[in-house]
Amino acid sequence: MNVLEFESHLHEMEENIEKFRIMSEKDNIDLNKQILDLEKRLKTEKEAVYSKLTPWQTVQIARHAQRPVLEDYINLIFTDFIELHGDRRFSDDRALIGGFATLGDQKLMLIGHNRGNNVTENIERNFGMALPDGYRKALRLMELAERFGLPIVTFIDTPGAYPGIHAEERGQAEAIARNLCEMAKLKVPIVCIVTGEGGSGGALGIGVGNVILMLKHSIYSVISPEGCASILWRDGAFAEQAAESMKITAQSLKKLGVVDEIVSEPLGGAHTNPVATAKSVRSAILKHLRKLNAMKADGLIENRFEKYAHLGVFTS
Amino acid sequence: MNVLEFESHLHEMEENIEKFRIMSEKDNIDLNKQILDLEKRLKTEKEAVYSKLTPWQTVQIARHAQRPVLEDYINLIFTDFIELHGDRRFSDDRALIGGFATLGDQKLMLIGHNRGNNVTENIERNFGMALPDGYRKALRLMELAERFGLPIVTFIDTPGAYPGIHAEERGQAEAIARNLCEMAKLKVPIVCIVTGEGGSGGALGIGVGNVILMLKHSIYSVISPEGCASILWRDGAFAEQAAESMKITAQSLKKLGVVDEIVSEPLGGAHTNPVATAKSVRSAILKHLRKLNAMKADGLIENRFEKYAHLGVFTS
Amino acid sequence: MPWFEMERVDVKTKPPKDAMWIKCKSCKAMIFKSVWIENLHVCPECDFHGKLTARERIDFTLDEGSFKELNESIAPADPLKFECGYGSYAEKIKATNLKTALKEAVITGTGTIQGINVVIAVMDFRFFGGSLGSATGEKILLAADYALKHSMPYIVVSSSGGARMEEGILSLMQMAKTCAGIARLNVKGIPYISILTDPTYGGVTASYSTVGDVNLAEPHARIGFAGRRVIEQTINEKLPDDFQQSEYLMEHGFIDKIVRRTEMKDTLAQILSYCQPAKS
Amino acid sequence: MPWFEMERVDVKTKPPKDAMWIKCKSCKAMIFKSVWIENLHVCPECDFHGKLTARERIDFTLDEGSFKELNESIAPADPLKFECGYGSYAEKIKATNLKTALKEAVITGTGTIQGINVVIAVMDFRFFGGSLGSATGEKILLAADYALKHSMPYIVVSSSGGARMEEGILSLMQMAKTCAGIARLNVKGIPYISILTDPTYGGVTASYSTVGDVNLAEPHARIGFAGRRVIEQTINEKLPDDFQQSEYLMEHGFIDKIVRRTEMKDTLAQILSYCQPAKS
Ligand SMILES: [Zn+2]
Ligand SMILES: [Zn+2]
Repeated sequence: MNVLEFESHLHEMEENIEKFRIMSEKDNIDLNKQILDLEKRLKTEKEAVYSKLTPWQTVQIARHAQRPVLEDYINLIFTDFIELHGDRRFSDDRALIGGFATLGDQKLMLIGHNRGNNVTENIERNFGMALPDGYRKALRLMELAERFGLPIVTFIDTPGAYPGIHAEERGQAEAIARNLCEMAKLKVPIVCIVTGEGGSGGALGIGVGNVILMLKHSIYSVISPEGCASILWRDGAFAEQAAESMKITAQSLKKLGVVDEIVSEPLGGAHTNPVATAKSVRSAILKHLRKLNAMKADGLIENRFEKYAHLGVFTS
Repeated sequence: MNVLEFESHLHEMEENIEKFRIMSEKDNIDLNKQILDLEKRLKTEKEAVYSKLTPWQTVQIARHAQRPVLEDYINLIFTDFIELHGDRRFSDDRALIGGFATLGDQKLMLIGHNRGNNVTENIERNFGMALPDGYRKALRLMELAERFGLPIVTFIDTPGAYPGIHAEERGQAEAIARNLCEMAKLKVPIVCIVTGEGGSGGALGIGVGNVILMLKHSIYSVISPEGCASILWRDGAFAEQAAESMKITAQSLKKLGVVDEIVSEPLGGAHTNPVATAKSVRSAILKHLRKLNAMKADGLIENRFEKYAHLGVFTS
Repeated sequence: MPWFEMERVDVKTKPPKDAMWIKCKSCKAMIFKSVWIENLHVCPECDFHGKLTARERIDFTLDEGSFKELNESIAPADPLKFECGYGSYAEKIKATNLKTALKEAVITGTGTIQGINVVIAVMDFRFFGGSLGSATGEKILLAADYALKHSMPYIVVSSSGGARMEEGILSLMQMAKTCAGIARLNVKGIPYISILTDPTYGGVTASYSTVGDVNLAEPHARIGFAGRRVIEQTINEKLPDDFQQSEYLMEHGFIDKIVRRTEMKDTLAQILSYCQPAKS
Repeated sequence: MPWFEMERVDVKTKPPKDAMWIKCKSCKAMIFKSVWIENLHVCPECDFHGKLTARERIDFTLDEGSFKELNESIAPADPLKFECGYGSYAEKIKATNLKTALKEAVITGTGTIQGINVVIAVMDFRFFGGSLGSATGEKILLAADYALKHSMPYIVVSSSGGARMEEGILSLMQMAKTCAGIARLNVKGIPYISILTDPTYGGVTASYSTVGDVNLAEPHARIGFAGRRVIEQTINEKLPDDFQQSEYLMEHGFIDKIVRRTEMKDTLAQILSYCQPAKS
């Protein structure tokens, strides 16, 4: 398990507890009381750290190598996932996948970035950075869902849409823009959840919904803190400050009206307990789908339009 | 001007007339009577040849290097052509073009194969053999026409859709199939005209209409005569026979119900008088558009569906 | 759109009646005949998917005894009085009728898949290389219209060399005709699932078989627009082995899922549970 | 979606007031100032298209005196109380107001083009690199809604470095907001023409500017999703010179037509004669 810098003292405490355990077993000494005490202190300390995480610390949790990815959620809470491949134009993007899936007794179309669980997978999945083909596949699947009245659930977890030469050639910008237009018009409920890193247009390209959820320690921003720092501070080293200024945490985004509900994570972050995290995700999605299922097509479209029409702060 | 084999004796007669003319002028001899006589014989002979053209001779006329191409029609009868480029996905196919155009006082969307007027252009236009990108561009433009209530006119003139590796990769088959489905549903009038070679799926990919017109000496077939011969005779040299068997002339296709009207060509073929040919094309298209414009969207769709539902001969 | 070179494909799907063993065409393993048949003509050693007749496919795809054929009397005419290298089309139709006990290259009907009502059309490659003639197109459209009228999902299993040249332009028109039928299903939200099997080419890939709401394919099925030979002649080079195989098509975005034959029925039932005909 | 590197672009569009001659940035020819202005800042020697302010564009695009501004009072707030390397966003807004006499990066309004009523939005690169902030998005949406309500064609002229980072996620949301407005025009058959000028990048290409019914672009305009530098860093090689120019985008299928500035008004009138708002 990768240890984040700001958690190193927590990690040391955990290692000490483990040492005590081993000692007590090996030498047959009763250290239960000491261990319980240490565990209590660990918990208190952890709560202290996690109750006042800085945005930059949140960035690190959101990008944690062990943070659950779409595939984990598919395995943990969805039954019967049938992946549907291809954009019917050019390729099957592995960074952005989708298919029929069942959550509880709710049949739906599941679409999401899939950055993979290890380096090999990361590379195969291009770290969740999709090509235009991925966004076009997503749109095809959303239209399929619409045809058969299935609600759409999207999982957002990407550093951004891929900024490469083929992406430009095949119209990364157009592919995302087209999705923004078409998602506005879909006649079925759309629930989006940011589970890790919600990176800019690459996130938004599958992120127009009736309800936007966000895991507590995920982030969502218009540009990466590093990118923002290198432009507005002319030095990438100001990333921490940029993370602070840009207001990229779930808490800030809820206040700005961009996010409708924050989904809780276990103490220590989603990666410390994927099962519990997935359960929270499951019930949050199901709760909102139940409400949205009661709405008619026109109402869903109007609801979505009004939501976005009111986002933004300006003077007049 | 290229001379077709079966026309070589006509060509000789034309050359003789020309010689007489030069002689009469140079030597100041009155040969008017002789010239008039020769011209009369030429006309009679031409009529004889053209009144009983074989299918294989028609193939040669349809493929004549000087036969007018889309660009000629654009210059001769359309005013105000605004070419619209690109499929908004991958490329701008030069073999299949389209855009806003005006015919008489009729504003419309013009789409057609464009094989070019000389070898340089032929190569640039890939001899009118489109890639999937071309068919997807055509569909985009047809949907644009539908949005603004413009009728669609397609000019068909292709040896076939391009059979290459990139065409397969990008889904030549799917692109054509998608057009067949979508053209069936379009809410605006569609008039198609085969002006040269109507080659198989590559022709049909822009060839689903309410009215199908065909120039008198154009051809339209499921496979080239050469291709048919090489499969069903196991020898491409039987192309002439295949052309005969397959019934690929305008006259045959009208009998089979595939073509609604034959548009006349000047004696000697369209290439001998592009202006007159274009005029016939113009009035045929306008005549049918006037009728179709009076129909409502549902009626147009139903009319198109019924047309195709009844094509085919079988026993039951 | 060249017709698939049917003559190069071995259209026998059954072993000689007296043989006890079948030799797998791919891995050359000797398979006990009853195992081969029970395994739906899939090699247990290398997963090679052998040919099947339309009837055989219907048998394992639908619930037992549920199939009811539609329009079985529709059969080819010979509108062009077509004569070619092999003789006359009319004669060959008769000979093929006798040899295959088929009247056309497609069998259509209704049935159930794990209890779900469906309309199904299954092509048979033995009949003129599964080519798309007037009668083929008519049956495929009528089945689509039946699905439309009764709000039932429509499944088409393709296997075809492409257009039926012997019917000339009328064969080409079947592409537009069948697609018009599919378009009407799309508009009404009637599910349409296309299953592509080895080989599917030309006029069939350029019409109904590539525009499914969901496109499924069997492993290693050869699927393409133009035939390999035509492309090699055009580009003047050899093509890679996996060119035009279903895996290649999936990579390029045209196949939703590759499904092993032995899992096809379950997969169809699973997919159909998501694709409910929209209430009109 | 990196914000276009506005600092590298010379945002001055007018020559110093006392100069008689302008030096063309591209061919270095010396152009008489009055010729330069009369020619809409296009070099008569090499056809280089120089920068223009939004007002200048409105002047030559619409019929004289026909422009009526909409929502001119809408201006940026500072929802995040944003502070960064250059200081505070709030201060920079004030400074930019003074320098440019603009309240936002877009001017919207109504007018006529050869007598045809239109709604138009024109971006001005001088205001925060034409970046897409909350007020920008609001004005673009309100103009779209005006077009919808009055069944008038909508024209947007883009010139932008992308999102306005100083407004964080709210800037990103303007992409969805403006596209929702365009989607409503599409549904009702109201024509929407997008004109892309140098440079248009990031959040603006990834929203309203690439989804026109017709997408027009000026010659050699740089248009892209990611900035050149970001791509070069990603792929670790130099990009060709014409990469991301409008001609390149047209070749790749994303631009309908490249239109010289001096022909833009005629072209718009011509196109609008085909794109009539559908009667509802
Ligand atoms: Zn085997
Ligand atoms: Zn110059």
